Amino acid sequence: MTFQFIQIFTDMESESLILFFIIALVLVGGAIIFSTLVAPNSFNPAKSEPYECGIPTEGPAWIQFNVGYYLFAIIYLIFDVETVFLFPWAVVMKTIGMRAFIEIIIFLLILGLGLLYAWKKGALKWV
Amino acid sequence: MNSIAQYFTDLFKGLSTLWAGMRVTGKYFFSPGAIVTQQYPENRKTLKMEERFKGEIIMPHDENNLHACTGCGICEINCPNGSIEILTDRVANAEGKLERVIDKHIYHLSMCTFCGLCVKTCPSDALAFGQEFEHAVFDRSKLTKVLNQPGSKIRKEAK
Amino acid sequence: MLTQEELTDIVRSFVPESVFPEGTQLLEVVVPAEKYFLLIEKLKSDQKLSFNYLISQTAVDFTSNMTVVCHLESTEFRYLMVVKVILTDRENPAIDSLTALYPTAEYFEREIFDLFGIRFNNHPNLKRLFLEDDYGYPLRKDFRDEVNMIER
Amino acid sequence: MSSNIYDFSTLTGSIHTWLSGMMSSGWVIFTEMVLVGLIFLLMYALLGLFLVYLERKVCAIMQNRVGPNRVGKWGLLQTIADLIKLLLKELIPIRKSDALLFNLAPFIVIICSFLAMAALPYAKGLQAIDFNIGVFYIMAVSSLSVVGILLAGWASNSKYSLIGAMRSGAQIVSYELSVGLSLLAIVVFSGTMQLSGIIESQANGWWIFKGHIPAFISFVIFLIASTAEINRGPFDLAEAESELTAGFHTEYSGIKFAFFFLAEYMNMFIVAALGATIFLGGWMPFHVGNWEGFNQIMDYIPSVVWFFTKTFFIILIIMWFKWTFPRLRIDQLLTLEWKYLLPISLFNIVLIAFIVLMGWHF
Amino acid sequence: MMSEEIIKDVIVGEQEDYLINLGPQHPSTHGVLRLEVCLKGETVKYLNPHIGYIHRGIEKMCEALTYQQIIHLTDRMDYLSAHINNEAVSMIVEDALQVEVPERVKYIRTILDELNRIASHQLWWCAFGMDLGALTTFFYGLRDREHILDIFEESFGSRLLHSFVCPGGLMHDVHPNFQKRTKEFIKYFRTKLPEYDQLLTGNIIFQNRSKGIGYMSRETAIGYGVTGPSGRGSGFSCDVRKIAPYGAYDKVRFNEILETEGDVFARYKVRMAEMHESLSIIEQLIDNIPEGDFTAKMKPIIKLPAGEYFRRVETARGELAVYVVSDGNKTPYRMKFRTPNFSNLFVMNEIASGYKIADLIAISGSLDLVIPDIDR
Repeated sequence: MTFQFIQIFTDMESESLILFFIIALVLVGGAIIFSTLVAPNSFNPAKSEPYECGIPTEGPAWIQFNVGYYLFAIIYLIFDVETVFLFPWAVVMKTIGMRAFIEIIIFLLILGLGLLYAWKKGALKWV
Repeated sequence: MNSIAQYFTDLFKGLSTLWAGMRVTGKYFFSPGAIVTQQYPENRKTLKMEERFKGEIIMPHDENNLHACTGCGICEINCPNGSIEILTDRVANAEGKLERVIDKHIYHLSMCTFCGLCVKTCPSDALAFGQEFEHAVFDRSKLTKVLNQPGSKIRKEAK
Repeated sequence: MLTQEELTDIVRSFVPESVFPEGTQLLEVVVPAEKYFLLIEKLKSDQKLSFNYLISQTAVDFTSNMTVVCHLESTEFRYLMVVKVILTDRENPAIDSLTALYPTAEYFEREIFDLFGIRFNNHPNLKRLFLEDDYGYPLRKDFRDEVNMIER
Repeated sequence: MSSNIYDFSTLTGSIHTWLSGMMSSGWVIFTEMVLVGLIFLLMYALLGLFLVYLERKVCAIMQNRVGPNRVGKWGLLQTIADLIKLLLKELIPIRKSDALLFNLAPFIVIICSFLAMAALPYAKGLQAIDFNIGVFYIMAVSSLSVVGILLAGWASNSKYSLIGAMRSGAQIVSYELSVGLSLLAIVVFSGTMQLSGIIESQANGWWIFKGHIPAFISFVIFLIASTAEINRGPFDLAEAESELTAGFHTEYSGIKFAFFFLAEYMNMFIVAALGATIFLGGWMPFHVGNWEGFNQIMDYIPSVVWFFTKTFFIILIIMWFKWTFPRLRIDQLLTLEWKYLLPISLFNIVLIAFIVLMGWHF
Repeated sequence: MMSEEIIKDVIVGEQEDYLINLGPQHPSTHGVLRLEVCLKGETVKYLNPHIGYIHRGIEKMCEALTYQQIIHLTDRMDYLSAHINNEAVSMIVEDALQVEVPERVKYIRTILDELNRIASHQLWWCAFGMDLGALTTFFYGLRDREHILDIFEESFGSRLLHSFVCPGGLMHDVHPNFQKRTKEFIKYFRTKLPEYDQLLTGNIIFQNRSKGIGYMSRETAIGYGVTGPSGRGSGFSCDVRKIAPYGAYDKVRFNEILETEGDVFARYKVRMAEMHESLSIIEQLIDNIPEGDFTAKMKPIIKLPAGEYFRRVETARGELAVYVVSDGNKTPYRMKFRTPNFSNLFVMNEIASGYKIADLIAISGSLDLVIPDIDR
């Protein structure tokens, strides 16, 4: 059963994404071009300074930033890949039944142990 | 085991406190009668300022265009910001004696902080607070006002 | 509770040169500049007094001299005391800093430096607090600002 | 399916045949593309403007205020006036900013939300693209918008922006897991990732009712996690007004800022629509088991009304969150995800798999 | 939920400092205060307050004004406790001239002090909620504050800066409706205070944001001279109303609120409890206002006898001490205001370093700073 808005796209759906890509480009690009045409434009060196509460900035903004985010990114990477594996399983869970259930329990157990390990190791703590 | 129980009690306690907050905002969402906003320019007709409201300083004049200011200058001395200037004249009165009358009682609204010292110290109660509060103007010089009306005279009290 | 007399006696035992002016609202003691830090240190550390709270520290320009005034309180016994130091050198007044005893003194002293120009020895960060570096010392009586001051 | 009175596919089908009769097939494709493009453009803009207006009104009433009421009746034109103002504002170039990335960022956030919109089923027969991996697709494209935010923060060469961007990176990346797992719960129930299939499977009751408590838990987790993923309060750390002034879009001005603003609201619409589709049956009317009469009456309400009612219900809940709660701190935000939402949703999946295995759901 | 120990790692390493300015144009600094913050990641390494953006030289201006005129300047220091500031200067003049003000004046002044304190704490509450991102608190706080301001407007004609107290008494008598409206307000506000607790105090996110954050020990509080609710949150008993009662505070029963945790939440709790306490003080006084004059007999030109005078009052933010040196003229020779916020601000570096940048906002909010009071 299909509910395609455009009948022609029934068998080439991913190509029609280009259309939406183009619409978005046109929307943003058009608005920005329109805005540059109609909006006032005046130069003032103070205006183009990066905002820092009215004080000239000290030092560069682009420095090596201490990221507590880094560890999370790695853990995320692991878990996200695992989640991707879960999706195909989820679709066929109903049809396969018991075997899929046992397999996923083992899978999630390992995943959970991994999370527990990371938790106990203090990787989930913000540094 | 204990820590797991703790984990879940924390979770549910936390959720219940969140729900308590949402109940407050939710209650107001469904009671639009609680809205307190006043529609300012529309309610100008009904907007009544308090009787003592310090909007600006005025010099009350009666129906004969008479005021009570003797031009003594006490308000000028007492003003902490120098927002009052009095220009006086000497005019001969009926008996031929020179008498001091005010020429202009100049009031700089832009400098006034509404401390009320001029009104309080005025010996002849010539000054008062007015309720007008819409003072926005485009030109700062318009905030300098002359309080005595043109052609006004001092009220002679029956002594 | 110690009486006024007992307090003066204790202070005198710390710094014999201290002077107690008559007829003041609070107990007042005037000490020489070189004994100032010593006295306050003792006032703070003495078990019977423990003046551990510096309410305010300021200065007054008496044209002939500069006086630094400290209001101290003991949070335990609720004694109040005023310690004064008279600095006769108006050109280059200097005095010890209390920052080591009271952290809050760091900023009171910066304010005094800013507005009176009194220097504090051993101050960790003696910079102007409110005003620009080339501004005068506005709370001195001889300060003149032709542009912004209106004489009345 | 008892009734087809509001099936949009008959309408689109007749347009297609009408156009085919008039011109060659190449021109038909072109005309249809232009039509669809215009409709989506219009819908995007109108929805965005309306959502901004709605947010203002909702928060105003919650705060005992009137909200916008000057421009137009009840302030309805307020957001349009704002749009015009933003269009006429100067676009300020920031010194030393990375000009290419700086200008690219608004494109990315808008494109992401547009691509996600393409796959949403708005009503019966009203869906531009019906992927067979629809859930997965929407998750994928909507999480791409973090790239736009990171670029915006990095390219601005402003310290506030950089911190905001870094925060949003950690945040969106983390909460994506929970969103995925909570959606997975319903995929397990319905056995398909195609959005139309999921809606079809709710013809006799929505999953939030059919799926017992685990489905409800999934729904709650979905609400929390998707609120976090679209950077809205109480998870608006990326723009944390009181800490980072405006976070990643501090340096953007005029229409470029407007696009970030618009994308934020459209992302809210997208997650709300996704939540409505997955948990609340999308455009499917409210049906109760085999009460034929009741179901018939419900069918008379157009499917598009059902869809938007449910979507705006979820949007209201998300707004309610924002206008009630204080903001979380970054470490608390990640603690919430990794120590509460993720373990619970992992456990929830097992529970749901067990229920499905036993056939306990309706 | 989410309870986690504070990570207090101030690592002074070789890395480049990430200097960031909060203020003077920043949504959370409540005025033109500039905090120069050094960050390591999201953690504050140290911070450096810069002030003076609205320094008006009030102390210098006082040297040219008479004592009646000074009153209106004190309004503009801590504008949220304007009335209490006025009272400090009035009392120092009354002390010096040894004028006994009528009982009625004392009662009314005390009631107004407490109303002003409630209004100030309400504004603090809503601004504090907003600092933490709960935007709705702002409007609820302001909605209830409006009731107090209406009472003020009816009696004094102005809402915020009401130079109502003058040396010797009051400018004029309070409005006849004053008692009635104040009692109405107490009744109204008693119903609204539980809402504050539901919305913010009990909220788990709020508690996690504030508990254990910005710890200030009692010694730190005394050393830095942190007074008022901020100091009392650390167990520093510094309520001038108790230590040296003025006005009618010796006639009412009230508790000095002390908390010992010393964190943001303790300071929050002190202020919330003080609102309750202020309501009860007003309740004890409002029905017992004695009849009488609203001012003592004062000469039109006030000249303080030569000497030095010192007076402390408890404003909504802490201890305001006024120190006057008079040379016998009608203007003071030197006037010093020891303002509470001045000392409260500079403890920031001590208590905020080591916490996150989001905590810094919470800490500065919990100190309840009013910047004009610092700059003077």
